[in-house]
Amino acid sequence: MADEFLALVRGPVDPRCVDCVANDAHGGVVTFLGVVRDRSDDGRAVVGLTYEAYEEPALREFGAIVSEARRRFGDVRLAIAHAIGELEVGDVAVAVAAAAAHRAAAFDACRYAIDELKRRAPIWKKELYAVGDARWKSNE
Amino acid sequence: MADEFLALVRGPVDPRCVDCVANDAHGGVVTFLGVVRDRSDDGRAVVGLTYEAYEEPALREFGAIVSEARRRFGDVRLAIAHAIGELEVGDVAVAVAAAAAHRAAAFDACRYAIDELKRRAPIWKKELYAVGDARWKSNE
Amino acid sequence: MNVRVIAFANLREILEPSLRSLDLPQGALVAEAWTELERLVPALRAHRSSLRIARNGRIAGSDEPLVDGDELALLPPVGGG
Amino acid sequence: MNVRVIAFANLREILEPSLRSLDLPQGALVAEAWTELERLVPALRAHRSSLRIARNGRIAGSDEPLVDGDELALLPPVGGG
Repeated sequence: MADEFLALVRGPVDPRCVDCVANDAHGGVVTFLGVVRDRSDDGRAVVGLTYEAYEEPALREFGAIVSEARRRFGDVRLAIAHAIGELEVGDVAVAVAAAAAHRAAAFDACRYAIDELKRRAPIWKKELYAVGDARWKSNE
Repeated sequence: MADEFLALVRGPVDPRCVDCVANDAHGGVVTFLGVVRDRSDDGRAVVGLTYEAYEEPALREFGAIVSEARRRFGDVRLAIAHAIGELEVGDVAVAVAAAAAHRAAAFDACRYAIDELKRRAPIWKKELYAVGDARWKSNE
Repeated sequence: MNVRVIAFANLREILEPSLRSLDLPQGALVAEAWTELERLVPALRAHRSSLRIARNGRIAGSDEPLVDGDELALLPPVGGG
Repeated sequence: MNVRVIAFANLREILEPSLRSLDLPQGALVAEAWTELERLVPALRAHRSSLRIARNGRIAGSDEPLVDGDELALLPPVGGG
């Protein structure tokens, strides 16, 4: 299982990079993509995002999340890729894929991974607006 | 919202066909792929699957599932594509994608759609084994 | 009157190729169509408890009346996805 | 002794470009490093309650002792995904 794919990617994430989780024994594959939206949560027009990461600790966090998902949900294969740097609206900022023999474990593991990533991975996001100064936005 | 993609596809499903759900306002995208596995649930070696559908009622069922998902989970865009005919191990048999402004609704809607599809869509699956006669397998 | 009969999966294999349509008295109910089907294809009997019957693409109750040209579909437990 | 200091997001913008490292007495604790940082960059004070401090990439308690060459990282609330 050591061959899961965990990556920080400069620029937009290519969503296919997480497809490697599927194989002949793991037929249920759930993929989450976080795509840069043109609206912020408070409705302001967004023109882009910038991501920053404390790189090594972030990758270590991805690894810890994958191990925890396996302990909780059994035989699941996971891949996580997160963008760093400048992104435009429509770009993929994060891709998480989980594969399992059946869909329940794949859904649970994929959801667990993105929830935990957003809760604790040392990554930060700055929203660039059509009007006004850019602002760092936390997940809290 | 009438432009969701609902399809029965002859032969393997191209997973990209459900990517149409994402747009600039719906940044959380969850995709489920059901890939033909090389093992049946009772461990027998599988070499392929054949799917049959009562086509019009199946498509109508997909539409009903999408409307129900919207009532339950709010502003979600859904796409469903299911294969009919002969499939080999590794082929995509079903693809369901859900997009929403945030990931929770996208996960819930995607999971609801595949669970309901498997519970009630008039589609049937025959497992072809390396050894022995093929067998129809119900989801019950 | 005459109703078309289709079936899926294992039931199709049981029904084929012998039967495509069913002649029934005017105003016959779904239940009566089933009785006739069982008479013509006894192997269907074992599946009665697990199958559903659709009339023109929608699940039909056994007391639903049929009209000429209707399509009856025999649906075994589903297996999609 | 000397410890390197890095910060992220808004804290990086507050810290830059003035400060890259911190001179501290031998055996100084994380808490003392923070007090020194606040003295040098008063604007940091407002963020104390929401930020976390990592030592060599792992979250550190304020009573953790530092050694020469350590890396201290100031981590605001995260915003990944």
